[in-house]
Amino acid sequence: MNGLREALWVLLLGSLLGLELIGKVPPTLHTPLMSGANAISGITMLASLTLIVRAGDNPVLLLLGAASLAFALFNVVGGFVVTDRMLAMFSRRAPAERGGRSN
Amino acid sequence: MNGLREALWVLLLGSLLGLELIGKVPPTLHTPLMSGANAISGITMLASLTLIVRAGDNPVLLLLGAASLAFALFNVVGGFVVTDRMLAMFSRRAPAERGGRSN
Amino acid sequence: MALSTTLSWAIDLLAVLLLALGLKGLSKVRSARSANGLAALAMGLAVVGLLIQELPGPQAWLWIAAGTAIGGLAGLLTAQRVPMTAMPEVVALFNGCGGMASLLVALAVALFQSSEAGLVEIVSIVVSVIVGAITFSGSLVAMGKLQGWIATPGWTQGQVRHGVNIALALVALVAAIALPAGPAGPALPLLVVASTLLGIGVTLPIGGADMPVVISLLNSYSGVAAAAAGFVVGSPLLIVAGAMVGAAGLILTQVMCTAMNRSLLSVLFGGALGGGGTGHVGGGGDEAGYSRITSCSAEECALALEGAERVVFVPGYGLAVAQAQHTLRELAKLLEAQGTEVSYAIHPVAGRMPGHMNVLLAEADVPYEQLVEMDAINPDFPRTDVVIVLGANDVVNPDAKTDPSSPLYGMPVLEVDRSRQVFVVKRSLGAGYAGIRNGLFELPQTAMVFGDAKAVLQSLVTELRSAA
Amino acid sequence: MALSTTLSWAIDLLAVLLLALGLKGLSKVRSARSANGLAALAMGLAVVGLLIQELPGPQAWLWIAAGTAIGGLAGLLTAQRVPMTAMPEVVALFNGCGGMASLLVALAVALFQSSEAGLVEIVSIVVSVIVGAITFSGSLVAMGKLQGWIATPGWTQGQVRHGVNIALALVALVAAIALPAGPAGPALPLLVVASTLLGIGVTLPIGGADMPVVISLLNSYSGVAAAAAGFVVGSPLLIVAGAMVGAAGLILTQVMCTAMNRSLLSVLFGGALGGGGTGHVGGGGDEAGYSRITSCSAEECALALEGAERVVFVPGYGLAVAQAQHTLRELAKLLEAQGTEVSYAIHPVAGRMPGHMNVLLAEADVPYEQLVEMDAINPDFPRTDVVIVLGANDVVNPDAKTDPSSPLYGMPVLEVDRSRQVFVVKRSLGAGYAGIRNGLFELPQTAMVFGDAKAVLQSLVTELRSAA
Ligand SMILES: NC(=O)c1ccc[n+]([C@@H]2O[C@H](COP(=O)([O-])OP(=O)(O)OC[C@H]3O[C@@H](n4cnc5c(N)ncnc54)[C@H](OP(=O)(O)O)[C@@H]3O)[C@@H](O)[C@H]2O)c1
Ligand SMILES: NC(=O)c1ccc[n+]([C@@H]2O[C@H](COP(=O)([O-])OP(=O)(O)OC[C@H]3O[C@@H](n4cnc5c(N)ncnc54)[C@H](OP(=O)(O)O)[C@@H]3O)[C@@H](O)[C@H]2O)c1
Repeated sequence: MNGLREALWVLLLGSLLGLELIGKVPPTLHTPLMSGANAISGITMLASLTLIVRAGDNPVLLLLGAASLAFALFNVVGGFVVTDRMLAMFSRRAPAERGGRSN
Repeated sequence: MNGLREALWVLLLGSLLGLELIGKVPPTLHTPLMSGANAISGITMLASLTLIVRAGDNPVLLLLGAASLAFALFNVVGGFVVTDRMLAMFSRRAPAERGGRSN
Repeated sequence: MALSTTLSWAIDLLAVLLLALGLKGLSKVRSARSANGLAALAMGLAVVGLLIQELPGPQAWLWIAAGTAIGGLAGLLTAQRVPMTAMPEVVALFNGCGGMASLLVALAVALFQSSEAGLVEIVSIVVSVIVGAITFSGSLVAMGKLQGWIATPGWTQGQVRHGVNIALALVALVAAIALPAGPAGPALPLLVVASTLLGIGVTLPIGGADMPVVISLLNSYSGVAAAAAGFVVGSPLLIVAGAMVGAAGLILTQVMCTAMNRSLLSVLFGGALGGGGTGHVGGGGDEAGYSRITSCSAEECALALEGAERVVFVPGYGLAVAQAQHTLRELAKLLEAQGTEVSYAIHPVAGRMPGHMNVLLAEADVPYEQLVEMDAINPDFPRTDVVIVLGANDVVNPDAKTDPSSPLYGMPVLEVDRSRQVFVVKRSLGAGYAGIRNGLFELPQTAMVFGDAKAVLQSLVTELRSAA
Repeated sequence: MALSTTLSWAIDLLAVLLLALGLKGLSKVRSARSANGLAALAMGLAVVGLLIQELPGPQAWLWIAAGTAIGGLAGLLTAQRVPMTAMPEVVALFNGCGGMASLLVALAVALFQSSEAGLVEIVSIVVSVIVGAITFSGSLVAMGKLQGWIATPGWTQGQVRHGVNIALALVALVAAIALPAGPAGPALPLLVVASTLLGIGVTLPIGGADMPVVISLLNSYSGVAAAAAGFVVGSPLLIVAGAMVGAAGLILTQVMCTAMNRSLLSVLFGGALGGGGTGHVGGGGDEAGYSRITSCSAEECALALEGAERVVFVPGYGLAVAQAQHTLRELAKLLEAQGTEVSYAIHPVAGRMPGHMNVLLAEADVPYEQLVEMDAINPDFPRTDVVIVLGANDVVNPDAKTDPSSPLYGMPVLEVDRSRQVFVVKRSLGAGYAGIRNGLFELPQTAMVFGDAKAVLQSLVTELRSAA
């Protein structure tokens, strides 16, 4: 029961923090923010890792764990890379503005 | 050790939340906000109450607990009332604006 | 051991701090890119913290390596190969896989440990399975609709779908209640199937162009699923991060709805908007109902451009479909060379995803300072000589301002009708996403230039070149 | 029992939610007042949750009642009786008492339980004692300085004070390290005394007018002390609430510093600004150094007012000292009756605390819409006929814009020098808080009206009455 109490505290505070963190977002950033947040939600890979480590010799558990790890990492790696690609497009011209037009 | 880990989680998240909650504050509200936050910091009265309840028959503990409770409540009650008084001054004219000048 | 515990836990705290900073930074233009890196770093830290704490054996390392290699490589390749215009689809795909990961973890735990599980554990497993499955199937449907693979079946537009979805939800509920009886029974498969179908049933009726909102909502769900998985394996870090993403996703969904002038409820339960179900071809409205249409050739348009001092391009969904951004940039350079002032009017919901036009034009190296947001450019239209609307429709529809019966009424639009001359480049008189007619086409200062956006732009370039 | 645990803990979660909403709401004008109520409700809830959980016996109830009655009543009476102009002082007093409460709890726990205490407990006790004592003594000094009871001793302005404070901090550190050896030894009293002296030593050198910032910082400390007390008694709610207030207080302190164009470091370590040490009388600058001063009588000023179509009053610290707000309101009403447009220019740091002028004028029922913030009114000065500066000085000093060597350089000021005619009402040519001369007084369009603000306003009222 004690562990649960603390876990629920953490849940409440995490949610409140999430609500506060995102304020006004310019439309340009809607998609990158969505994609970045999506990459973060792949944090569930921690659960997959825990599962694998604690699986012992059970092959089904190991397989399920590895599969879920693959799915989660697909989400994480793909999410961050794609977000970076999007954001790179916006920021590319920032240095060019100083040094004169790049084209 | 486990209790401490959770307590530190709570500390971190609470601090982050506090940092996020206060964004731009109009100068008019600096003093009321300070005073309101000050009233909330009197929450330490919970510690005083716990102390009294767990003091058993120890008169020193009871006395210290009651004294700290009095100090904390002085902070809480005074803080909220004084904040309300300040804020009442700002909002007093809000209804008057609709119904015509009050004077 | 105590040292590694303390260390891994300090790493966890740091990871959450960085994740929070990352999410916050992602919502500001300046910091977005580095914030993305910060969040990625935080995820790496979290993994290191976990490995220090749990110390996997050799066999575990093997499976970890396998999972990492497959998932990571696939993610990397997908992310690098996908064309920019297919962004929302990929995000949906990634998101669905995140949901799948939570689902698999919960399944594994349910299969092997639920005999000694307490109420808390059961509830976390059930939540993880349901939300994970909905996220997975819903995201895949969203992706299919955006790609145009999946159409909107007629029956899903009626009231019957609500009945179907409620029935599915009830089945899932019953299965969830029956779950503690024993993991071997039919309860667990039933739960998975019902939740998966529910994800499909809820997403299928929604129009393709509302999909970005739905994806954002499903993204919030996958955060919830992660938090539930955190309860299942008892990881505070997972709970915090999942809760944070879940809550942030909810806010973002709300923000996106507001930007598109829709309410979340109407997106979720209102069905596909207008006729543009698949979001690829403007459906309803047809070519009927227009009188007084002036159309002109690319040559005439080029003539007007030659004489103009100030030109504004209004890019829309059609420009993206035609992949005409590079040709547009070429035309703009020619105009700039002749001394014309060129800018691009960016409507917040032009295209089919937020920021669509920014991404598109950025790809063609359009200078950032020439992209002007709606509110900034609207006052400038009266002193603009020529406006060229390129495959945009709804975002320049003046009825949104004047006609209370229009479905767009109330949405702010680009007020191109206040400029001296407007050319609308599109293939036909077909409607846009909202499936309605556009009063702009009939105005005296408007001329239609029919054709594919890229083809028309190409002939404009040719004309201007030969004139110079 | 299990039920009461669950209940009290659900109440705790709710209380934190409400506290967060309260803090958030307090930073917006619309919601501030109800947010204050919400926070108060949350505190009440937290107490109920605790009592349900701990179930005090009859003796405990007795002591609780005694503490509540004394503290609550004293707080209520103080809060209701104190004049609005003494607000910062009372807040400092309340804040100090909050620190004292944390200090007492930690002392009690240290005295009776530290034999079996672990490292965590010791650390929390030490933090609670140190921060609590600093908050207490610092706040009382702040209050004393604001009231003018305590002057700034000369030696505190030199470098020697840093030595003293560092020595005190070292003593406290040594005492903290020695504490686990046994609560009966001299470590605990030493810790308390050193921390208390440190609080005094840090606050004493700071000028009276920087006190609001210091109080805000000490307020943040009292949050930290509460969080530490939460560790001592093991209450997550207390930890969260304390951490929240501590962090929010830090941000607020920063915001206040920015508004006053000072850095936190220079407030803390820079000593009293200029000569206005006690913040009650403009010290330095004296009457020397002015040439070309025009002074005039109240009658002449009244004549100018009669002919004006647009009048702006600039209230400052002197108006608060003279308690002339009601007379000012009377004058404004007379002007409005004759058809003059009246407004009040509110500089963000006019007076001695943020929002000072708003509070002051609100007390005299000045309509809210006549109070105009600096940024909004500055463009309007060129079309203003008469500006009357009432006991303000630094906030209308044009040197802040033009003279890079001025201590005020860079602070935005009210640009009254751009209006047609300026009357400055003050008692002498004495300087304001920053202790520097004011170029405004020498401008050709400026005329000084020497005298107490209330007296001058009173004669203006008399003049206007007799003229009407
Ligand atoms: N941005 C977002 O996040 C988002 C998300 C969901 C929904 N939406 C909605 O999508 C709409 C966006 O407005 P919009 O003005 O950009 O687009 P639109 O109103 O959908 O109009 C696009 C137009 O492009 C034309 N077109 C299609 N292919 C073309 C081609 N190859 N060459 C030239 N023209 C072509 C079509 O006309 P023809 O068929 O005659 O060529 C169509 O009328 C809004 O209603 C918005 O609410 C936006
Ligand atoms: N608002 C805040 O939060 C805050 C906090 C800390 C510091 N400060 C600082 O305080 C200053 C505020 O500027 P300010 O223009 O309001 O005030 P100020 O610059 O301090 O000037 C006040 C003036 O009022 C005059 N005065 C005093 N008593 C008077 C009376 N009874 N009747 C008429 N005049 C009287 C004084 O001149 P005589 O002696 O000649 O009469 C003095 O020059 C700024 O420098 C600001 O940075 C503000």
